[in-house]
Amino acid sequence: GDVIKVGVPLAMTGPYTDTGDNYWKGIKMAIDEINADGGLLGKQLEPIRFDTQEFAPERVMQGADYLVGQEKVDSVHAGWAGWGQDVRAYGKYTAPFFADDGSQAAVDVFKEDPEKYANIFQLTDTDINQATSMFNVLMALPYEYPNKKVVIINADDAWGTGVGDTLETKFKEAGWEVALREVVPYGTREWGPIMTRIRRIKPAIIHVEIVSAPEVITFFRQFMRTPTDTILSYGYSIVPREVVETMGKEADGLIGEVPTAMPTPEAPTPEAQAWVERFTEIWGHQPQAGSWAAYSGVKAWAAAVVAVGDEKDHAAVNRHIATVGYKGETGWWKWDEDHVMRGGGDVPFGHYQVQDGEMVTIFTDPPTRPYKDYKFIKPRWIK
Amino acid sequence: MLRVSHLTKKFGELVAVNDLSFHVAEGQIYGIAGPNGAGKSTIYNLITGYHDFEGEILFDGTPIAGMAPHKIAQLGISRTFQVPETFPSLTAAQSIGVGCHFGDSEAYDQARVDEIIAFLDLAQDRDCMADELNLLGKKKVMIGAALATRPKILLLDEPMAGSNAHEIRDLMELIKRINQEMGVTIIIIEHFMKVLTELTQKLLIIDAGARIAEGDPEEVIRDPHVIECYLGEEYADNS
Amino acid sequence: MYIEEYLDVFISGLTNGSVYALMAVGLTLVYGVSRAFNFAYGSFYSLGGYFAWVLMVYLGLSGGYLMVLLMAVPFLIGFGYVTEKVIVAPLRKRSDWEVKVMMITLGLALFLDNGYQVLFGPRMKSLPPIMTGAVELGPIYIANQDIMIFVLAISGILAFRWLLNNTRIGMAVRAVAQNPIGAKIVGIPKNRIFAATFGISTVMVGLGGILLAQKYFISPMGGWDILVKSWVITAFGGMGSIRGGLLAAFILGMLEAYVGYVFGMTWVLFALFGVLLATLAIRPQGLMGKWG
Amino acid sequence: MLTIADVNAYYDQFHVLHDVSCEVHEGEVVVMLGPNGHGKSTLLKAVCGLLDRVDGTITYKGQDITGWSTEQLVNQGVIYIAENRELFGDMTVMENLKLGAYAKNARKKEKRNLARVFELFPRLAARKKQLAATMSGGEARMLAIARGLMSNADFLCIDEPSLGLQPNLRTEVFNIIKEIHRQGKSMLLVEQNIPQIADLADRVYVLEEGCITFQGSAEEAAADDRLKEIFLGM
Amino acid sequence: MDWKRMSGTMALIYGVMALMPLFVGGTDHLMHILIMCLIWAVVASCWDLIMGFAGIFSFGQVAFFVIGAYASAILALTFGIHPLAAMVLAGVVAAAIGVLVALPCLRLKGAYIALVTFAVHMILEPFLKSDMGRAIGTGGSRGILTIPPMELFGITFGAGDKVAVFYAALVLAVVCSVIIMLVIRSFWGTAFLALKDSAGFAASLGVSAFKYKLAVFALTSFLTGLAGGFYGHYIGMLSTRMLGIDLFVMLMIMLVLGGIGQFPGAILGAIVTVTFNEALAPLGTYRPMVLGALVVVLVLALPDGIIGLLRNLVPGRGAAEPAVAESTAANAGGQG
Ligand SMILES: Nc1ncnc2c1ncn2[C@@H]1O[C@H](COP(=O)(O)OP(=O)(O)OP(=O)(O)O)[C@@H](O)[C@H]1O
Ligand SMILES: Nc1ncnc2c1ncn2[C@@H]1O[C@H](COP(=O)(O)OP(=O)(O)OP(=O)(O)O)[C@@H](O)[C@H]1O
Ligand SMILES: [Mg+2]
Ligand SMILES: [Mg+2]
Repeated sequence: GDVIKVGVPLAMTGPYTDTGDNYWKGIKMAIDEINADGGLLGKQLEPIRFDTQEFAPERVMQGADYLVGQEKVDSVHAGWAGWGQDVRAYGKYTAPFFADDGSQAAVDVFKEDPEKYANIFQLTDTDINQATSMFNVLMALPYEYPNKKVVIINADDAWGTGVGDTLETKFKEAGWEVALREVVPYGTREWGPIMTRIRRIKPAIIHVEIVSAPEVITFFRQFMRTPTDTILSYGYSIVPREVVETMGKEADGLIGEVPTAMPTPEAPTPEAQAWVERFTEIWGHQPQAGSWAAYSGVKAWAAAVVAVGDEKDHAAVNRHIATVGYKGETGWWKWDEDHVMRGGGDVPFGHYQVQDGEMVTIFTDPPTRPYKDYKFIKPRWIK
Repeated sequence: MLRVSHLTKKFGELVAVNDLSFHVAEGQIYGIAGPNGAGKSTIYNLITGYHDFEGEILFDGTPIAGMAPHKIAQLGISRTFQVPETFPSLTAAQSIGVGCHFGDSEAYDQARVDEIIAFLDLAQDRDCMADELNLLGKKKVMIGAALATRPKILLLDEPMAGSNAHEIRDLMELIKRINQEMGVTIIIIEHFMKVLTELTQKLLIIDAGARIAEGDPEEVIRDPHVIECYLGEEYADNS
Repeated sequence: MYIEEYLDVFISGLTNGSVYALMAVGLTLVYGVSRAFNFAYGSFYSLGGYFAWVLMVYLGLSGGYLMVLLMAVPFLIGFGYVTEKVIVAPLRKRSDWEVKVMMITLGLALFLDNGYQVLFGPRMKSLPPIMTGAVELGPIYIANQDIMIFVLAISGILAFRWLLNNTRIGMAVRAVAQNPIGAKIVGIPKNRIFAATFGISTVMVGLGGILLAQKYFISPMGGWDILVKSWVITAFGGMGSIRGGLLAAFILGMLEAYVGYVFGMTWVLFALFGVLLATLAIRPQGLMGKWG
Repeated sequence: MLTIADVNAYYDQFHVLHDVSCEVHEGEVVVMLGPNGHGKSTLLKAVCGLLDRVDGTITYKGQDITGWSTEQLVNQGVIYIAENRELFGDMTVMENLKLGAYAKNARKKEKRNLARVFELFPRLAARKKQLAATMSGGEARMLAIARGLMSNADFLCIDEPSLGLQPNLRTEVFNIIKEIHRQGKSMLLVEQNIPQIADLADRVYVLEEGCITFQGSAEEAAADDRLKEIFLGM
Repeated sequence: MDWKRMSGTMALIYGVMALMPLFVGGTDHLMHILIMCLIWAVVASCWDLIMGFAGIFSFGQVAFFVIGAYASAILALTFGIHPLAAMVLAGVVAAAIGVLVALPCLRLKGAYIALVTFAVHMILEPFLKSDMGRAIGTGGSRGILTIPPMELFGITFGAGDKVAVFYAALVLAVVCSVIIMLVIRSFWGTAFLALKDSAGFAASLGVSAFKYKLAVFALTSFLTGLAGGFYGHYIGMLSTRMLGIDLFVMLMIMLVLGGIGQFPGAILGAIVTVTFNEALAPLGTYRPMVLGALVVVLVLALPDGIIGLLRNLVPGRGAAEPAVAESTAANAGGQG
């Protein structure tokens, strides 16, 4: 036919709806752009959505069977997709599949059989590498730590534990004392007991890795009741938009990280800047974590299809993406032999600090270097 | 058959049964009467294991203290309740069936159920939902279920209440037949003296949980103390 | 270890406790009294929150919290009352109404929660602080907010308990719960009482939603957490026993605080249910329950 | 006072009462006799608005009360004392009695009535704090009657008041009924065995298989051999 | 519902199911849905047995399902046991845990049982994720991503060959349903009803509440665990995300639609619910909302579920529920 079907399995209901939206906005934008200038190989792209709900195994599998098996889509663009479950589900098929849940679990599944999983591509680096990057930046901050004690608090999910474990080892290697490591369930609101211990420890760094606004906001507010001289590092937990939206200037000083990030407020290149403006114009707000990655996924696939000249030749398309990569707004996207978009090069991890109520890129990594002339500001609570 | 000695039950400060002793012989119909709240039903609840108690209860020589109700039932002690109990989601026949199963699936035999239904002539309501029966029906089903457990002794709690003279006569017939044809020892609680005097071989009158008289019914109900605290003058006259 | 730390943890225990108490009152009422398990309880909690949010943030109404509460009470009562009349009452005639009520309220919860999602979007909403500042006694720090919640929870529950035990209405409510027919016979307007009960409980949990917005915020699915916690507390305290509920709330609050402090947060849930089981093993009717 | 005309009553599909007509005049005690399960209680339930389906007309003090809710009737001064008591098991004797006076017109007189029923049933006075569920059969019956009296209604439908009462109390209860009667209240009684029917009832109906098969004065009833044999036996 | 009609209805349902592959055998996606229908049918029927018939408010069914799934997967993976054996063992494990849970429940009443059983559900996720969980091979918060499919007579019952899996599932469902039906038919069924109606009276007739509650807990958790194991080997991966509220609610809805305590109803409920849910998929974000509304309407419209509806259409003893009559009235004086 004269349309190319594109599968979009995202959480449209339930607790993951918000991230689902972020990815959808990026994907939709890319598809509309491609269709606007004549489509792909002269064919219009037709997105077909599937609600992954809470990523229960059978749901993930059903997504694959529905989109690729039944609807015969020629590429699948997901965001958070199943932390490895997705690799198995979509690996059965050949259509290129882009996921963004940056989990080592997914990569491990891939490694079992790179041939079979040749169609799987990760848009972000793994929890391990992201955590490493967070550590590097913390160490690179222009700030004299009063002591070498760190407190690590993470949620009890795959992402949280992944980051937590990595940081723990990193800090220990660097001769730091991990004075407290707490794994907390979602829904924690009363931090009193932990605060009590923190106030005794007086750590130089607290890292919180719970990707859920209520938890991190209550944590921050209760910390601020009687703050210690501590750098608060929120890692990826800074991402939920509510954090800055709810707290505004109150959140000034928090630092965090975003993978495959489009640095803000000023993008690295004019094209990137233009993209940010386009996005903001369409959706009425700044792009969020994931939007750009998902967008680029679609574009990367489209480029490959054009190069191959046949969207049905999945093998060739996959090979092209894997070997050639794609030139995006900030420069080249290169997937490594594990089909992971490793952080670095033209698409580094972005490290932010909340300044004046907005997230500001202060570092990119690797290599660890300050971003443009944005400066790290010593948090107001540190004497 | 059933020997109760120094039975005592306290609910808080209230002494419901007070150092009570009595003995029911095999094949007997034994009557218990006494003012409201004297402790009659409580005695049943103790014998059938619904409450713990002080004192001793021997059934065929085995002490039943501390046994669960269903265990006691399986010993061969069966009872009816003062306020008719039913299984609203079962039919009359099924309800009797429950007793017939006697706690294990093997024991069931349809023949016995039919026999009991015939015995109580419940044929017409055998497939009625139990709680849609009238009072008499409910009582009969309850007795039927109790009989289905093949009891050695059957405790009846005010079976006559709410029946008219005519029905009372039928019920008395029924009880006699249960006692004679089925050879079941019976204890009966009643407030109708005529019933007790006609039916029972031995009558126990209690008040405030303690015995005030026991012996041959005819004499017992002439006992001034009994008349004074229980029967009342008028009743004594017109009975 | 350090005495003041234990004090500090004690304070968080109290805070937990009062928050839980505030959550659970409403459930103790409907479930403990009218014996209808309301799965939509959590959704009513969110309802209160969103109502306040619409007034204060979306419409930017001035007049602050007092104003909001004044408008919320009638709204919530009405909502609860009508809900009962329309979807719960018709089921009451059935012998298996308890299960049916569970089911229908579950459907309602599904409807409301996803309704919020569609209407207000998936992101959590927050309300301006009711009060700021804190009381500081040496090392001990107590936020005024928490004090307020504490006071409101306790007074609310006690008032409510007094109402149930000492007023004619209260007695009527219990009577209806225990024996609907008996209630009819003595002339209690059974249906109205049931609906009213539902209404009152809706108000309670709804207001809870507003007061707790500072800690628990308002999000489409946020209600479930509340439902489960309240349920644990109600059962633990003993159905129908307000005093038990109150006690349970604080015991669990303390437990959470101290277990979290000594062993770490991951153990809280295990400890919580451990204690629950132990209690039920000894007292099947809950701490102070009158019936099951 | 109360007129029941061609009443038919059903439980679901099950047709219990067939064109029953009877009446109770101002200040009368009418006794409804009949074998078990022939619809006596059903008739009372029908009058007191406790059945889902009742056809025919019931008029009370001249107004048509068919299909009225029980609570309306209670407020009109019609009270039902149930065969199976319908007490509030988890409440104390005191609370049960207090609730008996729930009806508006009873609230004022609550204190006085309380004193009165306690004097009628000293056992209850002794057990104010006991839970109704734990009362003995007879005690529960007393409580049910007492609760009914608390409503100080002027028309009482009493279903088997003497059920499960000890002999001397049974006579006692009948005296109470006479006493209430003397205060000019009217009553529709269902009873199974009333030796002293003659000096209790003004008139007697017999309900068999859902139909009225006899009606007449107490004397006539007492004179009728068949009735004597079946109902007034002992 | 009488024996003939019960088995008849079941035969009809499964008969129709058995024919489905002829029409949709080609499309994996639809076959997958059918398979899930069957698996949920088992779980729902078990839930119906324990809740609808035994009158025990167990909220632990999903938990037992997940326990079964994990147990079977772990047994097959770490001990290399044949998946079929692993499944059965998983059932046993689930049953054992079921009994453990039942023990404290036996003295409890409705709401408390619900609480204790739901506690299992709530504890399970943190446990599976915890180090203890990792130790026994749950893969922590990652889950288990490589579960071997079941192989029998040279056929691989994995995600690859859906038709094969379908018929395997059908067998499982039929077997479980028959077991459940026999239980309901047997004296057990009567005993459950009796205990539910009046425990005191039942006890006086020699019926032991303890025995039957324990038994029903063991049986339902066994079957549920079995189904869980099947699920694991079919999907080939597991994660704690099955414990989300999603599945729990879905199962509840299956029961409502099918009709509680209306046995074959649960099966029908499962099938209808899953299909409904898929049919509503195009609604995207609005789906759960509409689903919720549907549940409300349906509970009001057909309180006895689909089965009840059918029964009222088909002549015969109507499903007329006795109104809350004297039965619920706290008939004062218990045994007084
Ligand atoms: N569970 C209980 N708690 C407190 N008191 C109780 C309990 N059960 C019974 N009682 C009291 O114990 C006394 C004896 O009760 P019981 O039911 O044995 O009386 P009874 O002889 O059967 O009277 P009736 O002829 O009226 O049935 C009564 O005063 C009753 O109130
Ligand atoms: N809830 C009910 N559902 C269906 N049928 C019922 C119900 N209650 C009573 N019945 C039936 O209605 C008929 C009349 O019952 P009712 O209780 O009025 O008899 P009664 O004359 O009061 O007998 P009793 O002397 O036992 O009180 C009986 O055959 C009974 O089976
Ligand atoms: Mg008694
Ligand atoms: Mg009657």
